[in-house]
Amino acid sequence: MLETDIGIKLENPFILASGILDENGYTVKRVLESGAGAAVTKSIGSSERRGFEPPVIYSDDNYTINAIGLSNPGIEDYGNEIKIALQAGKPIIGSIFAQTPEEFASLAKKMQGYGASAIELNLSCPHVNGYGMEVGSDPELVSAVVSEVKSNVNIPVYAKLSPNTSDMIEQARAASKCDGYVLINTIKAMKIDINARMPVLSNVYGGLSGRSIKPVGIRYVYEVKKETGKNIIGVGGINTVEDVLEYIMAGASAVQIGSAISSHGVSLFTDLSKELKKYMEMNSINSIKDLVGVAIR
Amino acid sequence: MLETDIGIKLENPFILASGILDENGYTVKRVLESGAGAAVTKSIGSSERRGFEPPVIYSDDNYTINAIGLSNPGIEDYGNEIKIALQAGKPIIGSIFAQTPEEFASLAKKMQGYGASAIELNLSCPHVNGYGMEVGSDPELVSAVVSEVKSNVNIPVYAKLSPNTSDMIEQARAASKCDGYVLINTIKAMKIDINARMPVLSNVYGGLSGRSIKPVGIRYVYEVKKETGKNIIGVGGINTVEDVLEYIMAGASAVQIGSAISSHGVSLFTDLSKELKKYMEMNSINSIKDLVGVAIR
Amino acid sequence: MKYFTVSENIREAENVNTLEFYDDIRIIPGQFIMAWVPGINQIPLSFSSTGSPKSITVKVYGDASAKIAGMKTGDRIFYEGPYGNGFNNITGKKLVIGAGSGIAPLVPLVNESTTGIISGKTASDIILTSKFNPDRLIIATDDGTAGIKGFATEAMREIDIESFDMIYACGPEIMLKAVFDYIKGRDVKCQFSLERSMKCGIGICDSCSINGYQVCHDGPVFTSEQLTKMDEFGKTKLTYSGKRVFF
Amino acid sequence: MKYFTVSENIREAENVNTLEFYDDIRIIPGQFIMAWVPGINQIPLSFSSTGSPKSITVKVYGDASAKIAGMKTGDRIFYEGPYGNGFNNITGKKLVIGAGSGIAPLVPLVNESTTGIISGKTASDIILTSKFNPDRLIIATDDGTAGIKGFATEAMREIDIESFDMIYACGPEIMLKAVFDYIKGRDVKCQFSLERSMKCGIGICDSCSINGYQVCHDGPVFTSEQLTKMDEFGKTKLTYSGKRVFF
Ligand SMILES: Cc1cc2nc3c(=O)[nH]c(=O)nc-3n(C[C@H](O)[C@H](O)[C@H](O)COP(=O)(O)OP(=O)(O)OC[C@H]3O[C@@H](n4cnc5c(N)ncnc54)[C@H](O)[C@@H]3O)c2cc1C
Ligand SMILES: Cc1cc2nc3c(=O)[nH]c(=O)nc-3n(C[C@H](O)[C@H](O)[C@H](O)COP(=O)(O)OP(=O)(O)OC[C@H]3O[C@@H](n4cnc5c(N)ncnc54)[C@H](O)[C@@H]3O)c2cc1C
Ligand SMILES: Cc1cc2nc3c(=O)[nH]c(=O)nc-3n(C[C@H](O)[C@H](O)[C@H](O)COP(=O)(O)O)c2cc1C
Ligand SMILES: Cc1cc2nc3c(=O)[nH]c(=O)nc-3n(C[C@H](O)[C@H](O)[C@H](O)COP(=O)(O)O)c2cc1C
Ligand code: FES
Ligand code: FES
Repeated sequence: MLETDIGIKLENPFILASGILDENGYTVKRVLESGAGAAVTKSIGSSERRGFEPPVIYSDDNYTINAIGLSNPGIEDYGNEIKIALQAGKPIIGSIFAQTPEEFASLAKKMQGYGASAIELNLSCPHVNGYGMEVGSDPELVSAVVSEVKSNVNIPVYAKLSPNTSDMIEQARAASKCDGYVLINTIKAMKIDINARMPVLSNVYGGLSGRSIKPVGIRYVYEVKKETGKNIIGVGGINTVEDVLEYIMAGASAVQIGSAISSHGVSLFTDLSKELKKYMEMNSINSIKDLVGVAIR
Repeated sequence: MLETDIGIKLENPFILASGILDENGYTVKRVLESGAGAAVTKSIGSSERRGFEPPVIYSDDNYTINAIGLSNPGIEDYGNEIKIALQAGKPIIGSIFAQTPEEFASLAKKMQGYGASAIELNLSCPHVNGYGMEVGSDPELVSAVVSEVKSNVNIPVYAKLSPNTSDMIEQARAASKCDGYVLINTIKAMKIDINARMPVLSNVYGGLSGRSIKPVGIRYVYEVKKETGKNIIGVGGINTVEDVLEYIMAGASAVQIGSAISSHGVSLFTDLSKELKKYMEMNSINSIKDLVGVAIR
Repeated sequence: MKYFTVSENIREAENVNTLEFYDDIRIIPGQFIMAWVPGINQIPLSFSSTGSPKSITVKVYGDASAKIAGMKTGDRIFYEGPYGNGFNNITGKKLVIGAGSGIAPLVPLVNESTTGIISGKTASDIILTSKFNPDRLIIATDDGTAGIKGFATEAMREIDIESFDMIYACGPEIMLKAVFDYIKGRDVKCQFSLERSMKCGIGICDSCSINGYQVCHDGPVFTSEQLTKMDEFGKTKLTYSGKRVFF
Repeated sequence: MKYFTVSENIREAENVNTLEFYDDIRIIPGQFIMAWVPGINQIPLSFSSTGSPKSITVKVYGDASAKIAGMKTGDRIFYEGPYGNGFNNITGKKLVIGAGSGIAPLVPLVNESTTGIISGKTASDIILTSKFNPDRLIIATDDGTAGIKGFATEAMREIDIESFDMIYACGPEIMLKAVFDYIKGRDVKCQFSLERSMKCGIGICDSCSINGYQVCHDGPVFTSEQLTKMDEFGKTKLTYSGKRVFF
């Protein structure tokens, strides 16, 4: 009863979000074996990137701010990690970042070759210059990236959009050739330590995630679902089954979970599956589909 | 030692934020008498507005989402409220909203006539169509509004900008003729009730404030201070003296407090003054000015 | 939002219903909830019972109250709260004075020895009489269709109000002002529960304020000493837009 | 961020310093902090004393460790944590084996009856010897400049390791792997504290992982049973970029 379909079939709607416990194939495998329905990889680029120096993360009870800096081993090396991760027998969604449509397409083809079930285009990392926010806020570029990737692979392509925008609908329209939207990436933010009198993150700015951003994520999922009707994968601040239901009722067909893993551990996936099942039984709901977008007016 | 100067002199840097306990002159008077250094009025328009039907507010421990809908008695009636509020003998900052430069200027002149010490231009309410976000995301309109208001009053004019943007610096540049920036207004967001399967707010969308938005507010204050060097009034999620210091070190010369009043009550102003004084004594700091922007790299 | 699940709907009068529910939330008499009727409105409602079952008693004025008044067993009353300070419930001799649906929040204060005054425009406005010792209940209606003819203050003349340890009053502000003026100069303590238009319930929107105090947060219960210092009491209030108007 | 205020800086050896501080935070031996050196880096450091005063003992490798090693009384060590599971400290007979600065987190486990093996490349790497009963301490150096010549496993041959109720080991993963291989097949329990490169400390960045487990969160202490199932142990790890490399 927890199955859902976002262009790929999932045994449950809980997906590991990009950038959290998904750089190492063994870790992805473990998360999938711990109950996630699918996993998105760390965003992978054309070549190796070390990322920023620590501190790359600051977090408190309600939020996490990160500026990892798109560290990744590069697409060539990443095939081996996916190979390990695929041993779990569940879908892997390959997240990629790049600067040009051609670079995106070449990464996507490699991901497909490695056995990824779908591609997630990271159009929205808020803290690395030249990627993410810059790409995401140029509608023509977004549109070209999606077209180019779509014509080079035959697996579903999701566009992960930036909440750091004055017009999400414009972004979504530009990406309309994709098979679904992933909403939302982190919100640009920062933390200053008043004793050190310094920004905590070595990169100064980072991306806000966790509980604090849920109301913003819900709003974007609702707004984009209402405007486009397309498949949406909701992400941002999910900790409890109530959060999951809120995203689904706002229009999400599946959800991703990131920051919450730090406090709840990887068992969160199984726990959420159990609780969602209980909720559906108690409310006589047969399929998640019957809940998708029910709150939209 | 708590005095600060943002074009107007304040006996302490704690200002009541617009929209919270400031529609009624008696309430503003009480807040000022309870220790606020100044108060911003509710945003006032040209004519009476009822605002949206309740629910207009949803809040939990970490945030508040509001869609009051710019309810206000209209500028003609508001003179009487300011008259009552001025009995506290402290500066009143008149917040105004409108659609055209001329309308803004006419409201500003009235506010000045009523005895306001400064004007705050609300260029950023995220949930009322035709105001706020629409005004704020049009740089030419912002620029025209600020010019027109500046040439019609001789008191300081602050521009309150929207965080619902992909480019805050562009907004700030457009408003560069103002005497200071107020950062930030609320972030567009929403809450769905999973039992009612409905958005909670009658307006569906609202503005997020409170603890959750502090990292975003800090980021904008830092970024705009660094880029422009102008006076900044920081607002968003302030609850403790640590939050205040974080805003000041990011570049704020004074701060506004809104949502926190709901949990702490109006005594929050006096408490913060005491604690800030203690901090300054312990760290041998004579003037808040010595802390403004110290974290900027 | 939280919700209560209605266990029973009891008809009190034409257009007045009591909704009962079981819930172990702790309520001080006089506290209220902001009851949300999805798609319609959110309105303040007090508790007419704070024990088990708990209850609210609602009079139909408009769409939101009508919807709640019509709820059936199993329906959910969505709400935020409880909000407000509530009454200081003393152990001595009490007089409660309620006008219209204003009698509802007073019921939890009533015991065998409590005297009640219930007033209303006309006979059908007089509700919850069964909660009182019949020997200690005075009814007053504007049109004389039940009890004595006249306002609540008319009924107060019938008894020695200085013999009470505490007077509790709830109803429209005009009525409260009349009670306030009546007891002025007399040696008696009084707690008034005010009704002003409320939007947020949490003390930030300023729509319910009286002389700078928020009825939702600092009230709804104020003592006579507090009200003495409030020159807005019974005189001016703000409308939904924030416009100051006279009562 | 939180911070400790240094009460004393004790020089242990060339390039090794112990920073003492008073703080009533509760620490399990083996737990660590992510110490932030503003403007430079943030690095994992364990506690070399968990009592009063508490302390960390730091060996200078690069800028961050150098800055901390040079701190003076009154300086602040900014940190997040404590993180990790820590050792299960038993009451029986213990053997602790530390290589280089890896001896630091083992010190809080040491008592009169504990046997210690301290190994290092050369004599100046051998630190914290004073914390041990001299009769129960074996020193080993790669170059033979102090104690016996050879690795820690060389020293292990000198004693009956099956006579211990628990062995605790900390040091570079290669050394731990050697200890692990040495005890394999012997009837002895062992807890290993691993060092992998760490960026977050809270189990989300995946930089410290070993076979899907996060050293910062599920570790740093793993038992021999757990490590038996980890084929990455002593073989492969990820670099800062996430690239898989062989040790
Ligand atoms: C702290 C507090 C506690 C309250 N507790 C209760 C309670 O326990 N039971 C209860 O029945 N009511 C109570 N009320 C009053 C109740 O909130 C209103 O009656 C309700 O808001 C009406 O909402 P509506 O949407 O149904 O009517 P609306 O559509 O808002 O109003 C319809 C018409 O009725 C008029 N009207 C509305 N309310 C009143 C009123 N109270 N008196 C006179 N005219 C009115 C309006 O002006 C309008 O003309 C309380 C109010 C407050 C402030
Ligand atoms: C859980 C845990 C606990 C730790 N506890 C302690 C402790 O209590 N005391 C302590 O001194 N260290 C401890 N370390 C190691 C310590 O974190 C590193 O030495 C430190 O990160 C070095 O940082 P740096 O910026 O000074 O040097 P860097 O600039 O990072 O390194 C400079 C050079 O030294 C090399 N290097 C760095 N660290 C090591 C190392 N540990 N072994 C071998 N070569 C290295 C680097 O590869 C580089 O070539 C611990 C590590 C972990 C994972
Ligand atoms: C440490 C960290 C690293 C992240 N790295 C990436 C990334 O590489 N690519 C990406 O698209 N999103 C990245 N994100 C964003 C998450 O995928 C997710 O959109 C965001 O954290 C909101 O979800 P959450 O609140 O559940 O964490 C990262 C988030 C965190 C906390
Ligand atoms: C109930 C409510 C009403 C508000 N009304 C206004 C308004 O009329 N004009 C305005 O500029 N900002 C308004 N705001 C925004 C606040 O002034 C402030 O920018 C925001 O709440 C962030 O500060 P906080 O986290 O301290 O509440 C309102 C906020 C709230 C919570
Ligand atoms: S109802 Fe909003 S302040 Fe009282
Ligand atoms: S250091 Fe980030 S997961 Fe361990």
